Amino acid sequence: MQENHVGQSNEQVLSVENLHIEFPIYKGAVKALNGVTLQVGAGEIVGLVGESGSGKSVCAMMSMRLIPADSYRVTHGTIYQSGKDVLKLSEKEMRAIRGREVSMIFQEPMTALNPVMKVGKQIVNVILQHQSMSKAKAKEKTLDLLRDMYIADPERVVDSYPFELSGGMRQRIMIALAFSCEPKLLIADEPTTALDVTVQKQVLLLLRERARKTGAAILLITHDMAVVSQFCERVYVMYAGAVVEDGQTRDVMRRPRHPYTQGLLAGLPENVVPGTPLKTIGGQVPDLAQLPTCCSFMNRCERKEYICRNAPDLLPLTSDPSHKVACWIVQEEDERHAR
Amino acid sequence: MLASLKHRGSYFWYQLRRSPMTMVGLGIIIFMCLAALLAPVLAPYHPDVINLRARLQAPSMAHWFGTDEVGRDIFSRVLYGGQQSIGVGLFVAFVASFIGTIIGCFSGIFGKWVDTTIMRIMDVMLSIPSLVLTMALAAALGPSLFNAMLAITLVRIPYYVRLARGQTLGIREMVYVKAAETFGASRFHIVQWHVIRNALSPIIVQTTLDIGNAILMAAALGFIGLGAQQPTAEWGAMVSAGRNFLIDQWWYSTFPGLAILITAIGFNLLGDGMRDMLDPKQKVK
Amino acid sequence: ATPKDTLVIAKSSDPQTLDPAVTIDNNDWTVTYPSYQHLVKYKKGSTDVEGDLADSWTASDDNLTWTFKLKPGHKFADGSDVNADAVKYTFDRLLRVKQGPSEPFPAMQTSVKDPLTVEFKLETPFAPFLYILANNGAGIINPAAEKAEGGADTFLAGNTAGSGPYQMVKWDKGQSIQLERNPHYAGEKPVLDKVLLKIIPDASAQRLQLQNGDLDIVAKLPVDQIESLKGKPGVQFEKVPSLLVTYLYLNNKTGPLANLDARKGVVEAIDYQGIVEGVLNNQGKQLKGPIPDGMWAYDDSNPDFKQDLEAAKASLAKAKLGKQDLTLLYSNRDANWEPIALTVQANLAALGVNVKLEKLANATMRDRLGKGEFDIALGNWSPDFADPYMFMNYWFDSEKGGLPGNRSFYSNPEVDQLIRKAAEISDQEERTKLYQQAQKLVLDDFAYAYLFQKSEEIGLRDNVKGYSYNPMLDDVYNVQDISKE
Amino acid sequence: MSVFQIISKRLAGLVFVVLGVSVITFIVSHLIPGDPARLIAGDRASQAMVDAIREKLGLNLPLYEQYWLYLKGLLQGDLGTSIRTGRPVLQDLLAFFPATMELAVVSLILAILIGVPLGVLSAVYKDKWMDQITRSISVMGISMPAFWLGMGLIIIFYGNLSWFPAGGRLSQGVAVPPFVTGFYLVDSLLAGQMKTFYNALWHLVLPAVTLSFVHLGVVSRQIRSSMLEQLSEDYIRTAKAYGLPKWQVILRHALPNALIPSVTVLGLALGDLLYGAVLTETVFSWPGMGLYVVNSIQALDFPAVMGFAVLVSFVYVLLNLLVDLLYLVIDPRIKEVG
Amino acid sequence: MPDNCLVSLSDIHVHFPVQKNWLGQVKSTAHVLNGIDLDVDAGETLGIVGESGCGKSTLAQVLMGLLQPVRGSVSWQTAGAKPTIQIVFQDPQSSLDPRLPVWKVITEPIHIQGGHSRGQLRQIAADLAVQVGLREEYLDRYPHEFSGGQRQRIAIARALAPNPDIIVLDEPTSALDISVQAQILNLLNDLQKARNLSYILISHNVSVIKHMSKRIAVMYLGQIVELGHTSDILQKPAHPYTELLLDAVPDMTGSLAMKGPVDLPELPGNRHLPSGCFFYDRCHYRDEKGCHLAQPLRRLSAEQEIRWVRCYKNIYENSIRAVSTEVGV
Ligand SMILES: Nc1ncnc2c1ncn2[C@@H]1O[C@H](COP(=O)(O)OP(=O)(O)OP(=O)(O)O)[C@@H](O)[C@H]1O
Ligand SMILES: Nc1ncnc2c1ncn2[C@@H]1O[C@H](COP(=O)(O)OP(=O)(O)OP(=O)(O)O)[C@@H](O)[C@H]1O
Ligand SMILES: [Mg+2]
Ligand SMILES: [Mg+2]
Repeated sequence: MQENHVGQSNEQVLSVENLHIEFPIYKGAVKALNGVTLQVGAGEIVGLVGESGSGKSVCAMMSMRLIPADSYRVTHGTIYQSGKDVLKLSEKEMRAIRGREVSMIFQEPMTALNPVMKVGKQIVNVILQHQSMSKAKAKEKTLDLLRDMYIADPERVVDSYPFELSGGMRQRIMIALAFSCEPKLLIADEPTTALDVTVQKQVLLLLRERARKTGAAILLITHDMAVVSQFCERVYVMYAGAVVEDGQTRDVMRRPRHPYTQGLLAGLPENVVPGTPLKTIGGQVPDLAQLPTCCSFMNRCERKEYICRNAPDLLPLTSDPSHKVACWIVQEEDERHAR
Repeated sequence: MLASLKHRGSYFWYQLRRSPMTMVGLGIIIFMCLAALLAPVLAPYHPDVINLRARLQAPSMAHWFGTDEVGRDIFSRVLYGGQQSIGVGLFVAFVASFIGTIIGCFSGIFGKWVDTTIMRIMDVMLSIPSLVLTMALAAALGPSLFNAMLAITLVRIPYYVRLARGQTLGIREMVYVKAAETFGASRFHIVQWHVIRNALSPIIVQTTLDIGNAILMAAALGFIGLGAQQPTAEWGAMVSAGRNFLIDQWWYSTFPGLAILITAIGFNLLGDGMRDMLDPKQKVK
Repeated sequence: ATPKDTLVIAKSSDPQTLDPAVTIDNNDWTVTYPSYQHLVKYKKGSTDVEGDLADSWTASDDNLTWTFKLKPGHKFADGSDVNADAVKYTFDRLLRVKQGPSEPFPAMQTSVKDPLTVEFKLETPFAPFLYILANNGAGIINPAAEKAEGGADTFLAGNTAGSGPYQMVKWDKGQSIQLERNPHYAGEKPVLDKVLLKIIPDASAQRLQLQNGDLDIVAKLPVDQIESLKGKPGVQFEKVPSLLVTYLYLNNKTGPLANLDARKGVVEAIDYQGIVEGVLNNQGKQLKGPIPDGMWAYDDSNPDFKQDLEAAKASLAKAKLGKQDLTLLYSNRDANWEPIALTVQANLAALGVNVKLEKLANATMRDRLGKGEFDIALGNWSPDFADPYMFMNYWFDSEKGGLPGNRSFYSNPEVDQLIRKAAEISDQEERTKLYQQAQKLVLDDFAYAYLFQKSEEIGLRDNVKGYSYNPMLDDVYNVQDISKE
Repeated sequence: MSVFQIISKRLAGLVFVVLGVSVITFIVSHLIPGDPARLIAGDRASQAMVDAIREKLGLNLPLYEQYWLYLKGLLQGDLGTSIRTGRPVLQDLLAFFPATMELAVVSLILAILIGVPLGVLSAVYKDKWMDQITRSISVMGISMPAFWLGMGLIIIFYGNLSWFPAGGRLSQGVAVPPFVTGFYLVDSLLAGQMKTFYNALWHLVLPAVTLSFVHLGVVSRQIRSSMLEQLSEDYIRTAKAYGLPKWQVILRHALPNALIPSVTVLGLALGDLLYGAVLTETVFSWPGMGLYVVNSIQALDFPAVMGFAVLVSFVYVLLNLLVDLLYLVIDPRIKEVG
Repeated sequence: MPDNCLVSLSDIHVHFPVQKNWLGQVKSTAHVLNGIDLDVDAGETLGIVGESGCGKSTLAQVLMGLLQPVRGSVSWQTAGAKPTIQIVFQDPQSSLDPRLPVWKVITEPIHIQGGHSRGQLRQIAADLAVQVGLREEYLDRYPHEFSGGQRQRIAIARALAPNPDIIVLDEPTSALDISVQAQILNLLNDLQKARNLSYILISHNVSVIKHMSKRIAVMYLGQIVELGHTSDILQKPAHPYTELLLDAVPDMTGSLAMKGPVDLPELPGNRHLPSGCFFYDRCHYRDEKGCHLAQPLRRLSAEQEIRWVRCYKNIYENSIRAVSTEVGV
């Protein structure tokens, strides 16, 4: 997949460093993120996978600081957007970044647009917010954006309300909106989960095309392994609020190293002979409100050992520094092999 | 099971503590109910004993809230009046919600002409000016607190029918009801097992809010003279009686009026708070 | 403050109808009485009558034929003459419409002798005939009303068509009624151009407006309001005698009080003095019997009623009431009724008799009264004409049982005979004797419990001059005599 | 649903509701013990006279016949003749209706103008002191006995301070504007009588404040809860994610959506205001229908009570129609839904 | 018709009125099912795939007897008692009444049939719980206290309660995580073996269908456009829609391929049915020879008696797909 590295430089558009976040609740707190570290370089397409509740959305929302300020606590860590410390910016500075430098697409195209405002107006509003141009110009630009989305009659579409459009169409509008101010990063939180596979394919193609054209990086959040393996260059696998594995997609999919990733892939029907039993991971996801200090996967892990009672860090493998794993056993094993 | 109940109890307290307004509401209700229930102990005078020679006395150590036009102690009457007023509120809200919920659930679950007929009747009842209907009913049945209560109850029923029917229609579309239908469940079973249980929280909230409402309505009826009969102490009737003395004997109307206001605030705050608590969207697992 | 040329008077509610042949409500008379003239009128502040439209009159010896001569020159508000035809029209219509106001009139024929002479032929002798001609219902109506749109019945319900000093010019429903001078009025020209009747249902609001000078006259303020208004600058009060009496109907016919001893016990148990002091704030005096002070045939020699709990206990014991509850009906018509009812209840409770209070809508209460479904009920009575007939014949004639007047359903042939005779003869002295004789009998039977006659205090701004109250005309103001400084 | 469909459906409902209302009020008002004929004739009237009046009013007919006669009149727009005043009920009601309506409408406007911002603030600052204060105000409003508040206001603002009049619609001596709508505020402006306009406004203040205070609570509570609902919707997150300023998000995105479900509540609130006016009118000597109806009930004036009920339910159904039509304007989604 | 056939649907049509005018006359209709013919055999798993809105759930409702078809019939093919059929819904959250304890949820179907005491019901619930891998102590808890996978186990236990012959699985795992999906699929397979159940598995996840079923039906706009053995169809789709669908399914190998310009697949509306082939508008192979005519479901070839297709063209011959044989791990 070397051909995909067009426009990539060393500049990091998003850099999350050892981020811990908790939501105070009744008797304690939900520790939603427990040391997430991830980077998205300029123009890169990165995937973030994990099971429901593993903290993917919180991570994405935090990157844009979209979670209501009084509902969470950052206990540790930093977030940088193109060099700016997101956690320290004022709300006004944050607003200048949102939509301008980083945009977001959500899962439900049905509800992500204001139901009683014409879609054209919604896009125009965003353009005028970030770019100084006349209203007529902004309208013109909106039509252009929709044309870029291969929408045949943009004049009709800008004058429609969201409910008059199909799901795929709405997701295209969201993509047009996301690219309206040529952001450096697009965070797409499960953009195709609600769509049919045929539509999903088109939407993903469109996303990739726009990103290539504008040089934007994409952070794609999904729990569909197949989508990640087709779409992303690099992938982060999350479990219980922490990244457990990170590497080139091909490496991770072909040769997952973390026991959790291994278990996950083994459970896919794609990967076994039809009709034979699927491999499963025993046990359950830990309760984020009562996280143990041990490795959070320890109670489900077949390879657990004494050392696992301490939480591991996400470290590059000696054999392949681009592949990082948060597992004592794997790290040790790899080091042994490398030596 | 017990542990789970205990857990829920403590969770309830946790939520209460987080919402000071609800705490205040609950506090008010407990205070007012206790005051009403303990009236025989707390009241310094018998509420009905008249003393024509001590009429319309201003508040003093002897009469904390002053006296009325036949020399009865207003403080004692406000205490005893709570039994009537709060009693009416509770009765109306509970009976109306009980009857209304049952009608509404069956209307919603049967649908078709049953529903149409019931809802049409409710439409009619709702579009008759409620105060007028209450007044006319109270006049027809004869003035007494009980009849006023019946009249207000009757007038409140359609609100619950509508609410319960709306809930039922929503629940009827839920997948678990679809599932029950595949098992061959009767409508009665569906109402009994699924609809009532799930429609209950909004109805309970509405009922709580309505207690305050009913107290106000009974007071309004008392104000026009259709509620409690003398010498029974009832807040609305007391405000009404004190109306002619408002300018110079401000205490006469003011204290029972305040009692109405505060009690209604209590139930409204509690109802609001319960609505927030029972709102599934706010639930933290 | 109110305009100089306008007298502003408070009223609690809109008039219902202005038709003299229909209205029986004093509240309506505020408008109609000054708008119409009558054959005779009350002397200022007195219950005696004098000629108004009538110059002179004679009655035949058998008291059956009455002839009236009219003063010339009186004109209706539209300029036409007031003549015998108009008088005949008025009384014919009154008897044809046959509503409340026609009730005291005996069957009679009216005929025009000449343009200024009318003759009434009565079928039975009726001693108070002259007095009922001063009633509101006997106001002389302009026959031109017949030609108004919708006919006289419709027109008169909402308009005036008389020859009185004022006429109604505007009625904003629920807000105010405006009277203006009748330009053709032949009597002495009234001082004030206009009279404005403001509808203010709330007594407190009335009082505040009087205090602030937004009203000139307010009547019927609750006693406690009066008490606190007194001494406020700019407000004065006129204390006036009244023939409005308040008493208790005791059901003589059915129920526990059909027993004479039980009635006696009730009468003896009541704290009369306490009621006058406590409820009325001394704005009234105790009654000594059915005929109030200020009405001829009043008997001052009767003793005052007094609470006597010992005697009451004995009487009740004799009556053997048992555990029966007594019901006491009252309505919201009079603010004093409730404290009175409470007092009676408390008085009887002290003797172990439980009284159940029922406060009813007025209409409902009347229904119950008519059917005799009560033990005790509160009542007010004010005479329509100044004759003891209004009290004695209405209250005690066994044929008037129920609503017509004998609300206690009292029946005593001896009394019937006395009072009927008194109604037929015209000699006042003779009649006084008969009535006082009857009065003794009914007092012994404890037919009613007589509480008090009220004295009114009318609130006036201190620049209002010439106001006088007529006990026969409650709610009616002598607007033609009033001036403002 | 097309405009035509909505209107035709509502009109069909209207007929049914008016019929139902007339039947119910007819039955109930005839259940009230007491004889209106006796009331007219007066206490001292003889039985013969009462019977005559009863016959004249048709009260001796069997009930169904009386109702049938009433219905026939109703179809011709005739609400019968008031027993108490002897005038056509419709004429009486129309004399009082505009005053009640003016009070109700002004109160509603006041309630909306204050209640909506309160509700919005309360939702935006949920659980902050701002929310506590606005919620306190709204709960106070909902819990306030209107008659009690009205009496208090009169004492303070008329009795003590003399800032506002004690009652009525106009001061004496102020010209009543020529009848166009029956709303003095509107009519005086149309006639260019500014003095009347200010006077009428001045008279409206206390009663309108009293009446709107109660509904202000209802409105702000409704707006608060639907705002909270909208603020948690995905499209709000979208708007925020694209850097739109906070108040633009709240006012241009959340508020219009929050108003949609509130329209029903607001429309019905006007109906409630009409009824609620009954008590307020008594306190403020407001020449509206309230007092008229209370008196009519006590005088067993069946035609007047029924006329009132029919008229108000008529208005109520029309309000529902208006709400439906309003939805067509403000909610683009309606046209699609079957 | 094979002997072990349990139920057969023939020519099922379902329409819903979606708009009525003020007289109550239907102005527009949703044609949801437009002629479904299908047999379900004992002990088999029949997979049904198709895009969103093509009528899969409606078909399930017809099978459950919740909907009466406007045309066509459902015939139960056993001699004796009518086979019992049960359903497991997609979303275990909303298909379980949140206010009922688990044991009541599980035994609701038998409670409705009646004749069991409370104690018996609890015993049955306990037995079923064990079978689906739930702990008995959990029986008094409420659904919201469970994870998604556990809830789906509860739903399956409930479906097993009346001892059914057929279970309709309407997207049983699409609301679940991958690791949980594997558990549920294994459970379903085990139960099928143990009880000789027939499954009708509705899903739009082709890999789940592939894993679970021997035979699949591909639905498009309320019709079955292709029917046959899973492996056959996946390897050699005979209908253009099937081909399109399979092309769009992402697999674990390779990158997202750009095939031609990005076009906008507008999903078909069911308000107005096309007069000819239902797939005409989206078909790459359409021509004017036969595509404007309604397409019957025909047997692909004489020798393959189980393979049916609703397309007169034979794209089957040259459509051999490279099915990934590569397995990860
Ligand atoms: N406001 C909040 N208060 C409390 N807990 C929260 C809040 N927001 C998120 N969480 C918790 O944080 C955890 C991570 O949630 P998140 O939405 O990031 O998961 P996700 O990986 O996006 O899952 P999904 O695939 O279902 O979208 C969950 O356990 C969730 O319950
Ligand atoms: N009661 C109904 N009234 C009108 N239309 C309906 C009704 N029920 C279903 N439909 C329509 O029928 C079509 C098929 O619905 P169905 O739920 O069977 O689709 P599905 O294939 O299960 O889709 P999904 O994959 O999204 O679950 C949809 O277009 C839906 O809008
Ligand atoms: Mg998420
Ligand atoms: Mg479905």
